[in-house]
Amino acid sequence: MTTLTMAKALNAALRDALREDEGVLVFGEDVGPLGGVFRVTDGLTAEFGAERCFDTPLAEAGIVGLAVGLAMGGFRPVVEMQFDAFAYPAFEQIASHVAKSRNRTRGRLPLPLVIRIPFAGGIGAVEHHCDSSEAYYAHTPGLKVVTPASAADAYWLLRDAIDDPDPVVFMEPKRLYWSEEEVDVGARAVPALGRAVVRRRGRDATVVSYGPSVPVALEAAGEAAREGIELEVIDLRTLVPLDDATVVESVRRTGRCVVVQEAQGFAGVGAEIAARVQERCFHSLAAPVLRVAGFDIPYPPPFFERAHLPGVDRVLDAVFRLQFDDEPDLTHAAEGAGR
Amino acid sequence: MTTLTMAKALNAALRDALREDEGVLVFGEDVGPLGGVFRVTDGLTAEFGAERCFDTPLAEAGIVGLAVGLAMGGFRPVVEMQFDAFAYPAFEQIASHVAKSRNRTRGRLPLPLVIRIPFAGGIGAVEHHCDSSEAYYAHTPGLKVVTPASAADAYWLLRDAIDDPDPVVFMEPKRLYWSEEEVDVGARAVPALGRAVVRRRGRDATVVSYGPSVPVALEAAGEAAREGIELEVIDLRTLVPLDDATVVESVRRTGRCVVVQEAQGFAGVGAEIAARVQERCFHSLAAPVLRVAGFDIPYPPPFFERAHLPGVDRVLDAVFRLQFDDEPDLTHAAEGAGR
Amino acid sequence: MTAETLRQQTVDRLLPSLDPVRFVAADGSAVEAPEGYVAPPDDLLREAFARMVVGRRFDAQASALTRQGRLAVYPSSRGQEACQIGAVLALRERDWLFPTYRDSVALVSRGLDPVEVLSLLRGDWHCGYDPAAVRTAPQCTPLATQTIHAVGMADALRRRGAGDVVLALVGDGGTSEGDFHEALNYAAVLRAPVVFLVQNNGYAISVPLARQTAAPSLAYKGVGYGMPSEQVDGNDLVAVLAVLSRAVERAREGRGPSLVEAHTYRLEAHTNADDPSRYRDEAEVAAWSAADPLPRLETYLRGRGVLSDAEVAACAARAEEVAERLRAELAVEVLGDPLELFDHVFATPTPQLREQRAQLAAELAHGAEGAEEAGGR
Amino acid sequence: MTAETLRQQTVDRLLPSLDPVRFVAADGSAVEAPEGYVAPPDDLLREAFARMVVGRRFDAQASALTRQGRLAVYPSSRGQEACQIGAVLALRERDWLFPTYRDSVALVSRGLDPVEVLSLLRGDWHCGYDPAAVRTAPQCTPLATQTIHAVGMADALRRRGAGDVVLALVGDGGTSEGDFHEALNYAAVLRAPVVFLVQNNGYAISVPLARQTAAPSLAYKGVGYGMPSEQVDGNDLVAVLAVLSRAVERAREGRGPSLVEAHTYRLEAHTNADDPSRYRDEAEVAAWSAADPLPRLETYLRGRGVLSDAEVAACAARAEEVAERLRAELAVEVLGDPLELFDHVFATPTPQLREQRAQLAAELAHGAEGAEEAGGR
Ligand SMILES: Cc1ncc(C[n+]2csc(CCOP(=O)(O)OP(=O)(O)O)c2C)c(N)n1
Ligand SMILES: Cc1ncc(C[n+]2csc(CCOP(=O)(O)OP(=O)(O)O)c2C)c(N)n1
Ligand SMILES: [Mg+2]
Ligand SMILES: [Mg+2]
Repeated sequence: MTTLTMAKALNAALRDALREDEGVLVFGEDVGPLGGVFRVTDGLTAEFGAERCFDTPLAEAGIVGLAVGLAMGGFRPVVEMQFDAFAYPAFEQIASHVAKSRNRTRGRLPLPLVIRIPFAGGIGAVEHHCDSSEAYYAHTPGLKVVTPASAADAYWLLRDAIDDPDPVVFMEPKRLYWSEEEVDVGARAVPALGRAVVRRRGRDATVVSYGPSVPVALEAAGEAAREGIELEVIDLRTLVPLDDATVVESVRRTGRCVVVQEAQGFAGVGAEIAARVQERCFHSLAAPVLRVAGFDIPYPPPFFERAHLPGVDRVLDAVFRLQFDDEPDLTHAAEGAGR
Repeated sequence: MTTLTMAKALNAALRDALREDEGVLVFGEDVGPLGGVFRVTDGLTAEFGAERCFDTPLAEAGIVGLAVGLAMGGFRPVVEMQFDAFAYPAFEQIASHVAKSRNRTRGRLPLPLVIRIPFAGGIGAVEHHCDSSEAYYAHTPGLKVVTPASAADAYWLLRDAIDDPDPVVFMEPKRLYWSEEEVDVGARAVPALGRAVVRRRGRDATVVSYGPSVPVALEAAGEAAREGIELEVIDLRTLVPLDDATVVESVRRTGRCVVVQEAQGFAGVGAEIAARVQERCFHSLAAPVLRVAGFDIPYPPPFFERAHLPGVDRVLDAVFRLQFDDEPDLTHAAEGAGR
Repeated sequence: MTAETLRQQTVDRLLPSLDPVRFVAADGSAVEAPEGYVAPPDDLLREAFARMVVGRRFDAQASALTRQGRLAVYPSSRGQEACQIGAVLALRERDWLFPTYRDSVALVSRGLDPVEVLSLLRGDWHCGYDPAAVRTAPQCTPLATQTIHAVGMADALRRRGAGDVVLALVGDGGTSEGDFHEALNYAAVLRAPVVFLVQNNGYAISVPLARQTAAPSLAYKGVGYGMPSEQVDGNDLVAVLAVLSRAVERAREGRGPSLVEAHTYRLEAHTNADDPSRYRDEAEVAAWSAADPLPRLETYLRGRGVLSDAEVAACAARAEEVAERLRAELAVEVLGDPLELFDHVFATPTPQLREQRAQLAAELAHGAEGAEEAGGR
Repeated sequence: MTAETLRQQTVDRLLPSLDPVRFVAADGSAVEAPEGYVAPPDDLLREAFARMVVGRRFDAQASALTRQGRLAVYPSSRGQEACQIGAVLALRERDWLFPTYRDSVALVSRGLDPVEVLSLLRGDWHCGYDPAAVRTAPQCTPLATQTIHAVGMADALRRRGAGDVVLALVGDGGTSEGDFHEALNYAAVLRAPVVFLVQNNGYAISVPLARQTAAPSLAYKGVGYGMPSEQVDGNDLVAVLAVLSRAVERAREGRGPSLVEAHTYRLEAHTNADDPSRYRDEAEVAAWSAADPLPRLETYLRGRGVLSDAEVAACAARAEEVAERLRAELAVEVLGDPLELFDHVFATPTPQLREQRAQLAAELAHGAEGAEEAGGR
C-alpha cells in the first residue's frame, strides 16, 4: 500500500506494464524526456529506453495511425493525446480504423491498444484544453471507454486497459491528477474494467456519475445526508461496456435517479443512462430520471469555469426535485401548452 | 410546383442560393464538372463558373478550414463532404473552429457556413460510406444540425441553412436522394429550420423520428393503424436546435413515445430525446419511452444491412411494448436481480 | 568537401530525376535507363507478364460481375497493372503490402484468393482474407489513412529485426490528405523500412492532377521529409520493378524509407458507378491506351526473344481459367448469418451487444415464421 | 531552352538557398546578403527596433504576471522578436495576420490593445479583440489549424481584388500536422495570396527539431507543393523583414504563396508551466543568447549611425510605460457576467440554451442570497 496521486498511479501502471510485457510501447507528444505535460510518463524513457517510450513528431493522426500499425504488428501501444481537443485530428483514425479493425477482419486483426486522453476541465486552462469528449468515443461502436475517478482505480483500470484485447480510450480527469489515495499495486483483484462500483450506499435515490463528477456526487451525498436524504453513489468507471446491471439494481431499489456528468448534456453519456434507466426501471421510478450536466456551450474561459461545471449545489437541486413529497415537478409544466 | 427528387431539390436550393447571393460559394471533392457523386451539384459550375462552384484538392480538413477562412472573409461557403465517414478528417476543424468561432470572439467572428454530409446507409455501399454520424455534431455546442426527410424539406431546409447566421451541419439521408415529391420553390413559408413537423396525427402514441427513419416511422404508423393503434409521427427535421415543444406537447397528449433512429443507439440523439421526454412528460407517461435504433456495431457490409437497419417491424415491436394493456413490460425484469 | 557541397549533395540525393525512369518505350523498344538501376532478370519479367495477363482478365471479369449485380461496386485498375504487379514482385512473401480499394489486381497477383479479395466489393464482409496470414492489410477506403499504418507496421518489423519491409500504395488524390504528410514524416523520422508508391493515374475520381497539386511532380514531396524520391514510368513494368526493387532493398538494409511516384492512367471509369465522360475526353484515353503496359511488356519480351507465342497463349488460357472460376464462385449465394454482426465488435460481446443479438435473433425467428423478410426495408 | 532546363529552373526557383538569408551577423556587423533581397530602409529598421524593445518588455511583464497569478498561463517569445515584428512590419494595415498562442508580441506590435491580447491567457474570454477590426485572427491553440483558415481568407481577399494579403504564423512542431500540409497544398493550387512563416525555434515543447523532421530544413517542404521557399536567420530582423517583404509583395502581385522558415530560438520555457531543464541544457541557451536579435539590431543600427543613445533611452522609457499600464490594467478585477456564456453560442440562443441560462441565473441568484459561491467547486 502506498499513497499515490492519480498521475503517479498511472505512471506506476505504465511502468509495471512496460516491465511485464515487452510488447508494450508508450509514445506521444512530450512523453519522453519531459515525462508528459502532466508527468504521467515521468522517468519511463530513462528506465526503459527510447525504443519503449518515445516522443513522436507532432501529429495526432500520426500517433494513432502508428499505434494501429504497431498493434497490427503485434505490439501493445499505449499512446497519449496531450489534451482532449487535441485528439480530434486523430478522429478518423480512431473512428474508422481503431474502432473497426477487429470487426472488418472478422476478428483476425484485433487492435489491442490504449489511447490515453486527459480530459475535462476544472484546472483553469484555456480553450481546447478542457473538452469533455467521452461521448464521441462512447457513441462509436468498437471502442471501450474507461474513466477512473480515484488513484487506485486509475492504476488498475489502466492495467486492465493495457491487457484488454480491444482498443480502449482511457479518459483521465485532469483535475483529479493530483488527488491522492492509498493504492495497492500488489495483487490484482477482479478486473475493474467493465464494472461499476457503488461508492456510497443509500436508499433514497441513486446518483450515477463517472470520472470528474464522482467526487462531486460524493460530496453532494454527504450534504444530502445532513438533510436526511441517503444517496447511493455509483461510479461507472467504464462507459463502454456499461455495467447496466449495477445501475438497474440500484435504481429499482431506490426508485429515484440523478445522472451527473461534466460534459455538455445534449446527446451525451448521461442521456444514454437516463434513457436506459427509464426503459428498464420505469415501474420502480417515483420521479423522472434527472440529468445534471455541463451546459450546452463551448467550454468557458477559466473565469467562468465554476459557473459551468456541475457542482454540489446543482446536484442537490436535482436531488430535491425528485418528488420526495410526492408532488409532481412543475419545472416544465408550462411548455408545449401553448402550441 | 414541380416534382423533384431530394437530390434535385437540393440542387435547386444551391442554384437559387448561388443566384440570390453573390457570396455563396460551393466547393468540395468532385462537386465541379462531375456534379458530385450524387449529382447534387450538377450543372452548378457550368452555370456559375469555377469561381463559384469548384473542386478542391482531396483533403477534408482543408475543405472545412478553407470554408472557415472564406466565411471569416465574408463569404457563405456551402461545402460537401463526399460521405459521412469522410468528414472525420475534418473533425478538429469542425469541433474546434466551426463550432466555436462565434463564441470565442464574443460574437464578432460568426461563421455562417454549411457543411453538407450525405449520411446513413441503406444503399448497399461498402464500409465507411454509411455511417450515421449526426450525434457527433449534435453533441458539439455551436453547431446546428439539420436533416431533411422529404424533397420539399430538403429544398427549404437547405435554403434556411445557407441563410442562417450560424454554421449548419446539413445531413442528407442518402437513401432518400431518389425519393420524389412535389416541391414548391416559389414562396418561402415560415422557416423550417428549428421546427419539427407532425407528419401524421394520432392519439395513441408518439413516434419521434428524423432523416432516413421518417419514412419507416410513417410506414409503421400505417401498419399500426390497421391494428387499431393510431400513431402520431413527428419528423424532427432539426436536431439542434431541437423543437422540444412539439415533442412534449404530443407525448403529453398521447402518453406514450417511441424514438426511432438509424444510428447506433448508444449515446445517440435518440437517447437525448428519450431522456428529455421522460424528464418533461413523466406524469403523462403510461410506459417508458422506448428507443428503436441501429445496433451498437460498425455499419455492416451490404449483405447484412437489412438486419441492422431499424425497419417497420422493429418499430412496431416497440410500439406493441408500450403497455397498452396496462401490464408492465417484463423484457428487462430479470436483470439486476441476481447481483 | 565544404559544408555547402555536402548539403547540396544531400538535397540532390533526395530529389527525383527530372524525367521518370524508363526502361521500355511505349512501343516496346528498349531505351537507355538512367544509371544506378538494374534491369530485372528475364525470368522475373516473364512471370510479371503472366501475372499482368491474369490481372487484367480478373479486372475485366470483376467489372462484368458488377453489371450482373454480383459485385456491389468495382474500381477497375486496367492500365495500372505495371504498378500493381511491379509492387508485388518487388516484395518477398514476408513483407507487408498496404493496398487501397483499387489494388485488387495487386492482391490477386500476390496470391490471395480472388473471392476473398472481392468480399469487400461483393458485400459479404468488409475484408475477406486474413491479413496476417497473407501479410496484406485490408484494402483501405478512407484515403491515405493506411499510409500511417504502414509506417507503424514497418516500425514493428524493424523492431523484430528480420529485415522485412512494407510497401504502401496510395493514389495521386490521396497525397493531398494530411495523413499522407504525417505518414511520410513519421517514416523519415523513425527511419522505418517502408516504401510509398503513389500510383498517379491522373485523376481522383473526376479531379485532374492539376487541381491536386502545383508541384513539378508528386515525387518532389519527398525532399520535404528528407526522403529520397523517384519518379518512374508507371506503365513500364521493367522500370517500376527496377525502381521499387532498389527502394525496397534500401529499406531492407536499414537505409530508410523512400517515395516513388509512378505515372500511369486508369483506362476505365473510377468505378462502375462513375461517368468519366463528364470530366475527360476520349482522345486522352486513346493516347494513354497507346501506352498500355501490357502490350508494351509483351513487345519488349518478344523483341528480346524471351517470350514465345506458346507462352503468351498459356498465359491467356490461365487467365480464362481464373475468370471462369471467379464467375462460378461468385455465382454461389453467400449464406451469411446476420448474427455474426455481433461477434467481432469486441473480443467478447458486451452485455448490450448480447441483448441486441438476442433481439435480432428473435426478429429473425419471427421473420422466418412469418416467412417474411426480417429487419429493415 | 530545352524542356529539361526549363523544369530544372522551376525546381531551382522553388528550392530555398542552402544557407539562411542573413544581413546582419550575430555580433551586429553587416554581412553580404544574397542577391535579390533589398535591405529595408533605416527608418523602418528604427521603428522595428522600437517595437522590439517594447515587445520584449511586454513579454517580460506578461511572464511576471503569471507569477502573480494575474495570467493563467503565458508562452513567452523572448528571442523570437525579430520574427514576430518582422512579420508585422512586412504587412500593411489591411492585410490579415493569423497568429498562434506564442505570437502575443506580434499582436501588440501590430497595435492591438495589450489587455485585449491577453484575454485568452488571462482567462476572461477566449479572444479579447475584434478580429475583423484589427485584421488579426484569434490566437490559435490547436496547432496548424489556422494555416488553412489563412488560405481561405487569402482566397476571400483575392476574390475582392484589393491586393490584400495574409501572413500565417506557425511553429516548427506545427509543420508536422496534417493541416499544415493541406494548407500549403491548397494555397499553391488556389494561388492564394498568403505567406507562411515558420518560426523554427528548435523545439515543440520538449521535442527537438531532429525528432520533428529529417529534412535538410523545413523550408524544403515548399517544393512539394510547387511553392517557392526560403530560409532566413530568424534572429536577424533586417533579413526577416527583407525576406518577408519580398514574399508578401509576390503574393500581393498575384504571383502566389510562399513558405519562409525562420531559424530562431525561444530563450524562455515553453510556458511558465514548463520545466526546460528536463530537455535542454544551459549551454545551448547561452549560445543562442549570444545570437539575441535585440542587441544585434541595436549594434547594427548604432554601427550605421542611425540610432542614438537618446533614441534607445526613449524606447526603453516607452517600454516601461507599456509595462506599467499593463500591470495596472491587469490588476483590475474583471467583473464578467457568467450569463454571457449563453449569448454567443448561436446568433440567437436556442430554447435549450434559454432554459439553461435561466437555470444558471437562478443558481447565481440563490448563491448570491446565500452569499455562497455559485456553480462548481
Ligand atoms: C478520406 C476520404 N475522402 C474521400 C473519399 C472518397 N473517394 C474515394 S476514391 C476518391 C478519389 C481517390 O483518388 P486517388 O487517390 O487518386 O486514387 P484513385 O481512385 O485514382 O486510384 C475519393 C475522393 C475517401 N474514400 N476517403
Ligand atoms: C493539435 C494540437 N496538438 C497538441 C497541442 C499541444 N501543444 C501546444 S504547444 C505544443 C508545441 C508546439 O510547438 P511549435 O509548433 O514548435 O510551436 P512553439 O510552441 O515552439 O512556438 C503542443 C504539442 C496543441 N496545442 N494542438
Ligand atoms: Mg488517382
Ligand atoms: Mg517550436
